[in-house]
Amino acid sequence: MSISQILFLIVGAVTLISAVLVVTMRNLVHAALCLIATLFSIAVLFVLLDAGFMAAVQVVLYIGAIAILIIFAVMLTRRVMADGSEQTNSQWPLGLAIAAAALASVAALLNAPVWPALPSVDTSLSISALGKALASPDGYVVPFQIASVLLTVALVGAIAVAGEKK
Amino acid sequence: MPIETLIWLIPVPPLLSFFLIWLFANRNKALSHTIAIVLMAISWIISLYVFLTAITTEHFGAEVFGHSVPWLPTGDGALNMGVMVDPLTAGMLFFVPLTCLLIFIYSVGYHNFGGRLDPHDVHSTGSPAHNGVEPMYSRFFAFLSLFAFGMLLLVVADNLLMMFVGWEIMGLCSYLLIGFWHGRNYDDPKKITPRQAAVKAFMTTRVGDVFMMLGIVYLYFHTGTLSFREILYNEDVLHHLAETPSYIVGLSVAAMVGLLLFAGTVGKSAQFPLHVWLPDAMEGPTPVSAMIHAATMVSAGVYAMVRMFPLMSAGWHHGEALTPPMMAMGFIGAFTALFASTIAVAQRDVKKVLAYSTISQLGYMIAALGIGAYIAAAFHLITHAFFKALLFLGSGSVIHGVEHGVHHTHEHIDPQDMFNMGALRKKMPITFWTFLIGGFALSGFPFVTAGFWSKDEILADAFVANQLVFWVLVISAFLTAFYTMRQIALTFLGEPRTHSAEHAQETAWTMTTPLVILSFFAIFAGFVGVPEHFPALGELFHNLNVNRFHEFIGGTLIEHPEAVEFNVFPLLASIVVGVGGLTLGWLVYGWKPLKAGQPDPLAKPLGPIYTLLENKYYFDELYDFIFVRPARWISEVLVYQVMDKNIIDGFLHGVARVAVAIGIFFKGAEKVIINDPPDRLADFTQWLGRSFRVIQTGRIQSYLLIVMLVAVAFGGVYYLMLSGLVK
Amino acid sequence: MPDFNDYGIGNIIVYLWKLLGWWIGSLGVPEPWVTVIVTLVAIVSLATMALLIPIFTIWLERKLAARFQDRLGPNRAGPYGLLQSFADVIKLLGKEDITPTGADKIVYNLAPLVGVLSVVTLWAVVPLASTMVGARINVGVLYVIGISGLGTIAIMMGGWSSNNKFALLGAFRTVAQLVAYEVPMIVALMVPVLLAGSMNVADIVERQDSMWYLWMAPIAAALFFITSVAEIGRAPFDLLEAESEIVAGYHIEYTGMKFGMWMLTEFLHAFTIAALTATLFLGGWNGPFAKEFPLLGLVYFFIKTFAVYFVVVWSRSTFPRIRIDHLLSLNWKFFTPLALGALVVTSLVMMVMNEFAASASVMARTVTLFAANVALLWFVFELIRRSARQARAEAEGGHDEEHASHGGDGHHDEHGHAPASAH
Amino acid sequence: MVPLNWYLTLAAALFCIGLYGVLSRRNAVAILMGVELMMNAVIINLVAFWRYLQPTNINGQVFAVIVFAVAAAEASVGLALIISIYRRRNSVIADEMNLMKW
Amino acid sequence: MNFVAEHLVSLVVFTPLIGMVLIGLIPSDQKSAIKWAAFLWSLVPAGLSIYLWLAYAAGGVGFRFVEQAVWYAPIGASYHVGVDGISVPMILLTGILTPLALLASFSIQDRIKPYMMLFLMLETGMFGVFASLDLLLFFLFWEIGLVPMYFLINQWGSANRRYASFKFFVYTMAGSLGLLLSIQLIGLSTGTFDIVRLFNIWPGLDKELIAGVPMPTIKTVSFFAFCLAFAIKVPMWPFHTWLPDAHTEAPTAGSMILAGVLLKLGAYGFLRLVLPLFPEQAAAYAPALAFLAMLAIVFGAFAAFGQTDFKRLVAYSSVNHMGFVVLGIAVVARAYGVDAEGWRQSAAIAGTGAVLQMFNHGLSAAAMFFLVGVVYERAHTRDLNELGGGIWQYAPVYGAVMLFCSMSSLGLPGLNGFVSEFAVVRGSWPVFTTVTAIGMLGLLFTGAYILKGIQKVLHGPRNPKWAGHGMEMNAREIVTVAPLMALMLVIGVWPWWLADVINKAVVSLLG
Repeated sequence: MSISQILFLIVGAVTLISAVLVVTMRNLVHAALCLIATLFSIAVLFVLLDAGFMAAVQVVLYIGAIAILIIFAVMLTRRVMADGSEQTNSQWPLGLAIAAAALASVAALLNAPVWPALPSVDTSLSISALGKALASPDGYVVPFQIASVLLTVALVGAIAVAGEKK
Repeated sequence: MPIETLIWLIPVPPLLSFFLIWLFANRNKALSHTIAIVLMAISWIISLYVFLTAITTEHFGAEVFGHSVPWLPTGDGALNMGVMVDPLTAGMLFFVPLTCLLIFIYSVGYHNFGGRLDPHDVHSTGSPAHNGVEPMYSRFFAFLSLFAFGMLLLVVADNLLMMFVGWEIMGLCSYLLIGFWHGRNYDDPKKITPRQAAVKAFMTTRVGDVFMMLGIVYLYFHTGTLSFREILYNEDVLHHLAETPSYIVGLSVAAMVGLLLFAGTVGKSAQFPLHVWLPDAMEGPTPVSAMIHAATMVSAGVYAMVRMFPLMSAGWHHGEALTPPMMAMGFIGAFTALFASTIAVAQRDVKKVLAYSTISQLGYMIAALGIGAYIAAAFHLITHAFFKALLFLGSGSVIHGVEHGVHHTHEHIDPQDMFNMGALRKKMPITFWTFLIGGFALSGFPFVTAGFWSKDEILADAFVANQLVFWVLVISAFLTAFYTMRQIALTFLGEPRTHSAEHAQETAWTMTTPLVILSFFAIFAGFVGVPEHFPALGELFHNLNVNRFHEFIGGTLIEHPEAVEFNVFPLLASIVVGVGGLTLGWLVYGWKPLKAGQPDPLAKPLGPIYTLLENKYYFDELYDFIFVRPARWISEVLVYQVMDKNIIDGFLHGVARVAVAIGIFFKGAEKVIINDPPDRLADFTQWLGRSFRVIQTGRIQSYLLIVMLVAVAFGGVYYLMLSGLVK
Repeated sequence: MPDFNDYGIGNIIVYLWKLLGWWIGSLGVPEPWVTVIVTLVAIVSLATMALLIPIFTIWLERKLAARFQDRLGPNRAGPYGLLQSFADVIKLLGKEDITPTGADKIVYNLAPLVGVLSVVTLWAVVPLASTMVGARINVGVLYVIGISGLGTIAIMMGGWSSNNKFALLGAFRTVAQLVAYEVPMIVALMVPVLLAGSMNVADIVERQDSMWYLWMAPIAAALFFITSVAEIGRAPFDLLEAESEIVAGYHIEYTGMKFGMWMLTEFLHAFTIAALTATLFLGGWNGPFAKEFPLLGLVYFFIKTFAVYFVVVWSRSTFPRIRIDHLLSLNWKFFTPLALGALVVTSLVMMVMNEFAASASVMARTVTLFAANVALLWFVFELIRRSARQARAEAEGGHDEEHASHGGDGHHDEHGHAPASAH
Repeated sequence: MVPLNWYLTLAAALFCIGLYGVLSRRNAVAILMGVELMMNAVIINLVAFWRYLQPTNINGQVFAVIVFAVAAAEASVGLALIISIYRRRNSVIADEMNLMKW
Repeated sequence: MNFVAEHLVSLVVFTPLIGMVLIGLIPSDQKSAIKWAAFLWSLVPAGLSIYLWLAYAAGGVGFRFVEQAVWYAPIGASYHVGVDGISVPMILLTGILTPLALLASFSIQDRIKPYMMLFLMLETGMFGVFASLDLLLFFLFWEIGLVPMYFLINQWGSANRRYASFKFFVYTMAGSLGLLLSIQLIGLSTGTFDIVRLFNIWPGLDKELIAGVPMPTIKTVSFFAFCLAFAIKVPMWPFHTWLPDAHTEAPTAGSMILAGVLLKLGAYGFLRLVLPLFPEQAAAYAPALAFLAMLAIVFGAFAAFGQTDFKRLVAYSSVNHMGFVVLGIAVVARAYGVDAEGWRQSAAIAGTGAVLQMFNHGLSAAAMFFLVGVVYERAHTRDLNELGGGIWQYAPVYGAVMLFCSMSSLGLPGLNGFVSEFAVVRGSWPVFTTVTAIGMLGLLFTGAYILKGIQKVLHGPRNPKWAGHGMEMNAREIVTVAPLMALMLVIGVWPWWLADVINKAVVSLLG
């Protein structure tokens, strides 16, 4: 069992545990904090996968923006959800069952085939490659542009939806 | 700089000045005329240089200056545009730019440059200035420059198409310039206004132009080129053209092309029957009249004929029967000469007289060509350009002087009517003397004037070639001399018949200088063409090596036409008619001058003929009846109302109505047959929906739950299949 | 055993580190663990250094602030009151450590730790000298941004968990302000990245050996500095702890060493952004002979850092606090577009020069870029002046002359929008 | 070295946890958190596949980046919706938002 | 960049569509924003088309910049676009005219947003027709170009617009029905819609298609279907009556595009489809075509001369000018395969002249309609007698511009119109001598109606009626018309650059 495997197991454990906490905790702020923990550990996973950029983006985007937004939302809507109140709806056992079933089936599917081993290649240049791929007309500039447009639209939409109607 | 480039450069400056004035200088009068005159002078100098180079070149004509570039792709080949200078062109280059330049300078004075802008004129642009400077001064010079460009382009062109381009551009400019005072209206509704005159001129010439275009096209089809050198200086081509029969039986291609081209000239040079536009063109400012009727446009028509002479005379040799085009030219020309000079006798308007005299002089040239007097025609073309320009500018100066008087005395008289003048000799001496010279040149005063030599040469050739033409020309020469003297006498001699005439005054130096220069040429331009066999003088000038015109221009043709041997009869004839006409005129008008309000002494003796002449044989009315009205009727009533509106559209509307009727029927039918069953179906569907809608809880999570149930179920099934448990 | 001559006096620290590694290795520890241990040592030493700096900077800041306010400042404890900070630390340690009832214990206690963490970890990518770099991450810049996001979370945790409305208000303001100011900061950071062609902080520093990016991208430098001052919530952007409005903002409930930690965080953060500015725009450790003697580079680095830090303190003790709406409109209406503009202009100029003047010298590039920046700035100020005029024209009448006059001069940031946002 | 299916399994687990959250939480914000978890699971898969199957070809990361963008958009809009719903109905309970039922 | 280079034609065709979508995102009350956005965006396809022109003229003949992709395999339809020497000038024309038309419609206030969107859609339609090398695609774009024009006339037109738009729409639809049918027929019998391939397959095709009907009959029938569609669009006499109404009622910019480009679609259809696909039939019926063309020339000129409505006059001038185009096409058709002495060259010249005439008429007609619009906006009347002349005094610039454009439309040598007319006449003279000779009458009356227009609008004493109407053109309008004038002059003085490309294509068309 190599260091990398140990690292993976640790990080993976953190991820899963915090994730479970996210969906179970009664106190939403705690849940949000656990979410942050999950996200952070996922970033670490990315590092393990030599995807430093992904890790950074994960931290910047999810922790720096999304998580904060969520916490913010939680705080804004805090009054209605008294911490002690019931957090799961009537159909939660069904949901649990389904989730479990899904997990089971997927896991079963995953174990079936033989997966390729980790190819040992130099991925240090992946960032510049990524940049080129995103910016060149022969690459993914169009999807990239569309994504940016999507973001803009989302921004405008969010303001339009949540903005005070005067 | 190689001579070819220079030739390209000759037409450019006027074009440049047109654009400069149009785009930039249109608010600044001084700048406008400076640009125009300077650039015109430049192209004059260039062409002078080219001319000198040409006459100092040995065997010029056999080889010429020329250069061309591909212009329009034609299938596998290409149509070239280019410039060329051969002896004929050189001759044109000698006088055209010079005359243009002089006219430019003249215009400065004519439009009272320097005079203040009459406040009354500021807003009434489009009609002549009441007093003071012309409000549309810059526009005038722009048009004038474009006009000069057109003429020079036509002169240096080395092919018919480019010549046609210049030709049409001049047509446009004459339209613009004749209609220059487009806002002008006359109290007398019958009197033609400038704008109508402009349209008339353009359309009449265009009639000729479309024929000419056909001629070009036809020629191009048969020769595969339009270059003058390749067609006219090429025995084989000419021979081929002369031999090939055309669409019309009995005419060779050469003949048909020649006739078509000649039609163009008939329009442009105002030959009968398309002469009607030229007198009305006098509505334009006088410099324009000089420009159109002396230097440029009308002579362009003759120039084209001179240029195309080898084609016209393809298959003709001296002494043989004339080719159809030549015959047409000979007779139409001669007839026009006579016919126009008769009208000129009875005109009151100083410019109209000159206009008709122009027509008749052009008739001279055409007739000369018709009888094969190639060189004589070219010669007369040049001399005529000089003295006719002189005369027009002189008349302009006269009118200007009288107008000044009119402004001074506030009389309501027509300043162009000769019967309102008289005794201007004392008021405007320079104008008088120059006009006198011009007049004598026009009437061919023996030995001293240029007109005499050219006209004499034509008569001499005509005498040999065709007696009928000869006699017609002689008579018209006599009439010419007569009405010239009449004009001079009425204008300058006797005593003033109006106060305006009394208060007339000499015009500015800008106007008189050109007169002086032109009158110089009106005298001396003749001596270059003195026949060598002419007694005494011929020898003299030959030793002086002056009269080389004959051989020089002759170089344009493949085989030089040798001059006719000297014959005393036509000489005497021309002397007699020239002097006699002048004397008769003086006897009638100069001996005892007319009093104010006294009618034309000719009126009584001639009687109805006089009115006939005065009304120009009623040609305008005739054409109006034959062509203009029917055209209007056809276009307004027949084609538009009847054909388009009633017949075609009527048919369409009929179709539309039928379609609508059918539609209405089906509408009814469909309602019963097709509509109802679907309605039942719709009700059923509605019921179905109503009974199933309860599963729509509206809770996102329950929906998602169902989705996932299905998904997982599928996942399970898929797994089972994968692991082979289910077949 | 590493040879001292390979390193020389200029590189002695690295030598010592290698020596340690060799020594542990000689104890028979297996290779991978040696690296782990050595790395840990390095981390600990670096963090310790980082944590010790505030002890000095606090004193320095109090001294400077005092001078600005024409006071003497701390002068009792030790020479020039140098020991003042230690005294404070001891006092803080002596205080009772309260956790308010109704507070969320875990979060409440976790928050200061996260805060400190968020700042200390920044030092991992700051290159102290050519040979002394915590971690050469090839996305260092992004790392910096991400970590600063962590700081935000810490403040929010603290503010929320204290169960105190002032604290919560502070937390809200934090979100509003910090999240907003991250936007122009990131964009401004992209400019040096663009110029250096790398996100690795160490590379960025090395690319500046011939020319500081301050000259190539003045606008970006200014923006980064200002926005990061806003990020650390210093005056004039200290709205998260505005004493006069929300008594002490997010750390109102904290006492004792927990408060100390917050304080530490704040001061260290201030110093850190000074360090980052120095690194990204002032050429970091670059300087004469810095390559040959990395120790010298360390000196240069600290000199530059303190210079920037001085500016921070200066602005803190001279500028008035700005209103929250001004703060936001300033960010969204001025900084963000300006940052974008700077980015676009820079990239355009770079592109054009690479296209047509690939061989242009660094000097030429610098001049061009500087000129472009100036032009952009002039353009933007023109626009602002226009809008301000209009706003004033609308504000005329009813409003006193003062606002209008403020509306007039567009180039004074917060005033540029005063009429627009205030009225 | 870590075999690929560890990552995949982890991702799957994460996904299912998120799914559970989405299915069973009452609070809309919490549901949103679940969604975020699921998204992350997807991203993990993408990156893992990229690293294991085609490390030289950058497409995997490109996809991941675009998924990031989508996630950001989704979160912002979702939260905005929640806030506005809260403003109007003073509640963020998913079950109570059933206006769209028959 | 190679992305652009590879998909140049598609980009040209579809950029206006993108622009339309973008315009759709702007709120309707942002009038000036919409106008500017539309105008600036339309510069993109313009630039692209100019780039395409330069790239094509740089060398090579035949179809280039070809892009092919399977569109709907089962019926053998493919997305196949490309340009040759005939279509590329048309694309250039469209690309240049549209921005100017948009600029000309800045004065429109009412529902500017749908207006601009329709206009951009129209542009895509026109580009598409010129670029498509697949019959179905061709038909698709053909119809796409039709619909927006209908709405433009119907919604933004003047008094009698409903009638005019309906007439236009139904008339053209009637034509295109037959077109569609015979396209189906061809596709059915050959199994492909690919024009380039059909050039080789269809003319020689001879198989039992419909029981008992011989192939020549089928070909002739579909030939007539094609001809009808295109003849209506050109329009050829006697199918021309929709044109004066449509032009007269359409908004200024609408008429500009309608006369400038849409009419060319018909003539282009003749050149692109009819001649190569039905050489024998075309050769057989060419004299009739020429005769109709002659009628169009003469009657068009007469009718124009007979108008009192300025815009209608210009509209009929289109009939007159397009007559020359058809005449040229007829010559090409007649001389197809015939190698009588000099005919082939005549055909080449005539064809070149025809395409050149299409381009030139695009310029001059657009300019004339624009100028009519300028007067109409200010005087609110188009009736020549009401106008009563005397406008030159108020608007010298307008006068100069109008003179210039009129002369170009009159075919003054030195301006563009003459070159093409001369080429057509030159080509048709030896082939259809009598027809050409009679057609000259039309040429004569061209001068008549042009001068009538000038005299009734510009000339005459200062007209107090228009005092204070601000008759003079403003800067925007000058900018609008200036490029057209420049092109007129350039082509008139130096047609080679344009004609050479066309000529090559026509020669290759003659085979």
